[in-house]
Amino acid sequence: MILLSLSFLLRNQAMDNLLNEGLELAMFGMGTVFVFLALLIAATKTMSTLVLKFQPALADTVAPAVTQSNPMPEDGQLVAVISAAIMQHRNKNQ
Amino acid sequence: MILLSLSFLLRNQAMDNLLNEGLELAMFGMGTVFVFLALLIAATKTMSTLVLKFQPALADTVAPAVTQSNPMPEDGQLVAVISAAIMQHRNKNQ
Amino acid sequence: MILLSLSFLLRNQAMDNLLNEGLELAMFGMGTVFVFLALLIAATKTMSTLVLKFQPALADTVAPAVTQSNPMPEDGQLVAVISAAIMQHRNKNQ
Amino acid sequence: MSRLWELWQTTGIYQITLPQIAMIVVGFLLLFLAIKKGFEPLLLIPIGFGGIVSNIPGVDIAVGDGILHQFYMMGLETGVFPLLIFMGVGAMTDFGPLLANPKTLLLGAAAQVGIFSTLLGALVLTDLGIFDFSIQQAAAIGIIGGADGPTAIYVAGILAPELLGAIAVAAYSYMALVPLIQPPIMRALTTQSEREITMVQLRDVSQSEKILFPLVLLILVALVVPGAAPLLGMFCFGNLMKESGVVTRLSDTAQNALINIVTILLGLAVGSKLSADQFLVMNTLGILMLGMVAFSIGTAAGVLMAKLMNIFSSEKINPLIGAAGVSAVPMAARVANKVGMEANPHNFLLMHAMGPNVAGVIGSAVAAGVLLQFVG
Amino acid sequence: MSRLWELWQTTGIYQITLPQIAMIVVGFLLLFLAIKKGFEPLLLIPIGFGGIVSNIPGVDIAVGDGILHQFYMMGLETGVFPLLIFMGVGAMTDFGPLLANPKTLLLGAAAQVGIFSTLLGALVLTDLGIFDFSIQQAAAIGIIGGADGPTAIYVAGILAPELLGAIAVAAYSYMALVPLIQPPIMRALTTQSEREITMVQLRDVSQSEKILFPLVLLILVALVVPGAAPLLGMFCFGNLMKESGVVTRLSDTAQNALINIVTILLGLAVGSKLSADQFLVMNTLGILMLGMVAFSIGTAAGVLMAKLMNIFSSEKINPLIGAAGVSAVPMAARVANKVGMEANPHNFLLMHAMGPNVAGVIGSAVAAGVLLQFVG
Amino acid sequence: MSRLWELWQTTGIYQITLPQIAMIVVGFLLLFLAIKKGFEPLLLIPIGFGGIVSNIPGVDIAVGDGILHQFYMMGLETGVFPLLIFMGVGAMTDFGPLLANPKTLLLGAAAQVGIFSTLLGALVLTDLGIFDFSIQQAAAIGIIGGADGPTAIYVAGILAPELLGAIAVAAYSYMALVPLIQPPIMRALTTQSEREITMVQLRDVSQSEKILFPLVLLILVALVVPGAAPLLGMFCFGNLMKESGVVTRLSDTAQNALINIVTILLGLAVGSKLSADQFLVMNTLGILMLGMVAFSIGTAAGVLMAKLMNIFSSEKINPLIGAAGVSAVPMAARVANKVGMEANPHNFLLMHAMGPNVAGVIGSAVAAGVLLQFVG
Ligand code: NA
Ligand code: NA
Ligand code: NA
Repeated sequence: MILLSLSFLLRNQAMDNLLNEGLELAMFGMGTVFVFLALLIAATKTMSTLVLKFQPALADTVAPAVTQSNPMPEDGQLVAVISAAIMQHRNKNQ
Repeated sequence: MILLSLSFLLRNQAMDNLLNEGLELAMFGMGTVFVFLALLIAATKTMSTLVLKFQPALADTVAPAVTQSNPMPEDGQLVAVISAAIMQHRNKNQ
Repeated sequence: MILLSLSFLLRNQAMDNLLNEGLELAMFGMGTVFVFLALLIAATKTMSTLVLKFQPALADTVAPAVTQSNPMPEDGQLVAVISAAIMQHRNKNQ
Repeated sequence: MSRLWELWQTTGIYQITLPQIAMIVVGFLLLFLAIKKGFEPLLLIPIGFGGIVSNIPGVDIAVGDGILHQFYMMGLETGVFPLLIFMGVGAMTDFGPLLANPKTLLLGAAAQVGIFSTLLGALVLTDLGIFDFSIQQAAAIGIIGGADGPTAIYVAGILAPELLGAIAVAAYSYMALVPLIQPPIMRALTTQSEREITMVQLRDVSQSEKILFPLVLLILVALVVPGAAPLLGMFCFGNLMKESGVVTRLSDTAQNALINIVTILLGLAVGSKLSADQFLVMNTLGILMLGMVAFSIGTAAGVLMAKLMNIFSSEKINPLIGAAGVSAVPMAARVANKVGMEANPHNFLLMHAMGPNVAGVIGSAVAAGVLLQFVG
Repeated sequence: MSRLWELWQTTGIYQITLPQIAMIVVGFLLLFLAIKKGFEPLLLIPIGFGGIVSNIPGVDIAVGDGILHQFYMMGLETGVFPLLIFMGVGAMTDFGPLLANPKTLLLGAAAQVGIFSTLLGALVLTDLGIFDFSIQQAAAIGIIGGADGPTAIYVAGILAPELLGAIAVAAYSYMALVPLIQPPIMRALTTQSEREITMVQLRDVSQSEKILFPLVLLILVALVVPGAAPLLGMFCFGNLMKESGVVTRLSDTAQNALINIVTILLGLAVGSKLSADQFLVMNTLGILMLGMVAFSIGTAAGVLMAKLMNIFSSEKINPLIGAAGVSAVPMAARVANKVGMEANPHNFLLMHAMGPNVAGVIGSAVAAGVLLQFVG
Repeated sequence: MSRLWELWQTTGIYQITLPQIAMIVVGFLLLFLAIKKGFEPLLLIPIGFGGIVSNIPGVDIAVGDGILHQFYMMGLETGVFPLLIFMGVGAMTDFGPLLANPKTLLLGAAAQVGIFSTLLGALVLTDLGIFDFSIQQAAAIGIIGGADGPTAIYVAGILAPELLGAIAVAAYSYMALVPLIQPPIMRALTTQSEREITMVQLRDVSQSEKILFPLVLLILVALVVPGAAPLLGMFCFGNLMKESGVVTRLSDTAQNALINIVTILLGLAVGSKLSADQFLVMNTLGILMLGMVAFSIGTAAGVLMAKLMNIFSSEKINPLIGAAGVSAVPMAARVANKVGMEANPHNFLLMHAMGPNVAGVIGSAVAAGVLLQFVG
């Protein structure tokens, strides 16, 4: 009898642990969802503000560039960025 | 010499077994095909008769229901059927 | 010191082997590409000549044959070719 | 004669069991709901049909080398199918209304309360000894409240594959029932004057913003909830293909041939989880119950969040669009619009509701990421 | 110089063997028949081309990590490709004519006599020591008489993968030859007055009947021949998608993008079985012979069954449509129509022949199910 | 609090490393180039996006069970994706201009000098101790000079999978840069009068020749370079489907749904090779440099070959079309046309340049076959 009620207590403890874990998960989960979406609001607003600010400049360039008037600088950019990254990575690992 | 003709006989027996097996398979096979398609005729005729009988009722409902006038009862149905099935299954397994 | 320069020499030899292998590969590779495409020129020209020669005959038959006026001979052809091939293969393997 | 007896033993009539008959009836019911009542037919026809063939006795279809089991191993065990569908959904999604009114993202957050309270509910029922759910299973059940099919299937496939059939059936059934589940809750939690609130017309959103949004979202996912990166990554990828305007042929394929092929295979694969021995368990009842609770709480939370926001903001939101935060795109947005028009026939809320509606997709994918990260 | 010698040894000219040359010629012949003569080009172009590349020496294409072997392992070893094609065929099939005159199902049953008598023929040839076929191989050869490509490939893939190449080539070649094989048999077994029989116009069939038919068929399969459930299950699923009318996008994809992709891959995979060492064996000759016999007997049995039915029924059937029971959709139905119009230029049998034609698909799938159940 | 700390540790902000940030920037740059500058967007959008998600910390996307790693194992490890794309490209290719002027095939041969001299260059840099490339790696780098995406990916996937990311990025970037790389070289190596050469109009090519050409090509591959059979086999198969005219539905699918699906998956799979630890190595710099050299030498060799041919032939070739021999279809042909029109505004070289352009595809596939045969 004592053993039985003890095992029942233990079971409840395990259960309570499960519930506690669930509560924690729910709190962290809802927290993350809200924090994430709040950050997304901020980021989206910032993005929109920046876009609208540079809209005149962007408006015509964003359209898919069928003509490649002067892409070289950008590729220079690509190679430069990759090179810089590799150098940095290398220096760090030495 | 005797051994050779014996082995020939045995071989023929094995072969005849294969032929017998084939014959049996062919008979059962054709039988099943005919029985199946005969049953399908009966089932199809029954289905068509029932449909044509309830045609006025069905004619307008069979068209894909874009409006979901009152689907709730059916979902009740779904939950009810699933619940009943689970209960039965459980009782059986106990 | 001697060991070091020796190992340097050995390294260079291994390297030179790599370079030699690369040179060989490059030569064989370019050779194959040129030989292949030269053969392709010859084959293409021959093919075109033959086609243009039989063009009147081919012109109307090449169009996807919607009507199968008399395909039987060709199937006879198929069975004949496969049969001949199998026979030859068998004789060879005996 | 003995051969005839053997032949008879190979028939389904001889081998079929009652549970199998019951599941075949369930399969037909799903087909009936899909075809006659228009319940999410794109998914419920393959699922229902897959469920029927999975319960045919004497032939391996849902197990071993069976074709549906192969589809399952190929696409659900690996997560490939739901992720490809999410990519296609991304390529179909227009973030315009959301970008025009980003604060509606909070409504998409609030509606996820349904996910986590259902998770807790499942654990409480386990605590009470009524059902027996592990925390992984509870999480997979909770995600039904996300009202998003591929998210639910993806999460269930990882956390609780043994419940996949019931969870998918519950998710799609309740998504189809949104027009019935939501309106009473929406009316109960709002006053007539709240439902009559008209909202200012949404501003036009530039192409640049639409191109940049999936990238902004992606960065935020990478920085904050990496666990949501597979789901939201594929979603953003689909959306970027669409909005970039330079890969129309890829975007079209993602929205048509590819998503259709995957939908067929995914539906059949889910159907393979409707075999009697996996589906006809007490837990299935719990899932059906909890799924309904999840939808209801999510709806309520969305509406209440909108009311809360109205306290702090001068630009009023019609709280009905909060209900659209559960996702169930685009059904929930249409429901918000319909209930709104009952209160004020000139109040078109559809576009306003599309913002929280797609926010709800993001919200539940984030919630899924958290769950996968912590109990996966 | 020794390097040049090595280089020379890598060329195909150095490595190629006579049997490989022979098989490449066979591949070109298949392409010729497909392109110039219109012989089932959808399958024979991929099969023929696959056959050619599979016999290129010195490179693994049809074995090991070779691309065609990968396609084979992916789709034929697993049965996935033929089943997906069967789904697409189901989505293309109209059961209307069959539903209008269900007794023509018996014609589709009779034509399967070709399958089983060919099976017996293969065993008799083995008994006589002319060829050497196991019962599995005999069954796979018999199924050629089903005149249904995916069924033949599915069955051969399970029962006798080593014969798959020859069986597929025979099945598609003879299906293309139906306009030549059938008419003499049809004319020999019917009188002029029988060929002149006109049939009453078919009644209209309601949408409900068309939706319910694949489900009725599925239940019957489940109850009677579970072994046919993979084939007929996918077939019914495709047909239900089409007839339900609520998943047009899935049905369209099943009929187009999906079936086309699978056809390409399946054809190439079958082609990988045309490598010289597998194809150039005596058994291939036996298969080509027996396949022709199977088609002929199936045709005859269909015609005779129609005549038998006319003895017992007052509503006369034109026995020519019995020949359509071998399936070979829609070629055999067109042949029945053409031969009928020779006898009576005003007698349009096409729609009447479509009934037995699709019945033949069901019949041979049932026969396939029986064979898989008993010798699989 | 300790739980909050754990939560914080799961975020990307906590886990991200500088190299990962660098690679995410590279990914965004690829997206920028693809979307804003029109750089091969069909490939660079999936590759760039895949590169970004592959560098998200704390979640397996590009390794283990991650979705992109699954795509990689499914399609690049096996070679299936580039081969299916090659089939689709074959179905899009018109060999008409080549058949009208077959000697332009030599220009496609000459341009492959870029491949082999780059291979040597990589080995020389290794010899000098500047980089460290094996002969397999050198061969895979050389193939960038083939200016053909699927060929480069197929070869790199077999010979040097660890370099696949850098090689694919280099190949597609430089293909997009063809309008900038080629003109200065073309102008430097030709005189004004050479650039003004007008060419006689191409003859019409019959359907029969177009059907037979892929078969002639296939036989030659089988006899001479079996190692090129997988690539050129699939290419010829696609072309035959198109030209045969009897399998339009298969050809259409190969050119649309199938190639689009595979392009999406292949791009993402390549992106999985852009993870920081694999991409941010010195060798990547070498690859970017050598790739540029390969394109330049290939262009020069094509132009010089055309000038050489003019010495021996009376029918003059405009040497500008020699530059189109690098492939980069159809960009290089357009560049030849544009530079030609600068010299003579009435000189339309486009169709003349299409011959060497598609010849370049064949040439680099042959070169790939040789490399696979000897160092694979
Ligand atoms: Na949601
Ligand atoms: Na048949
Ligand atoms: Na090239």
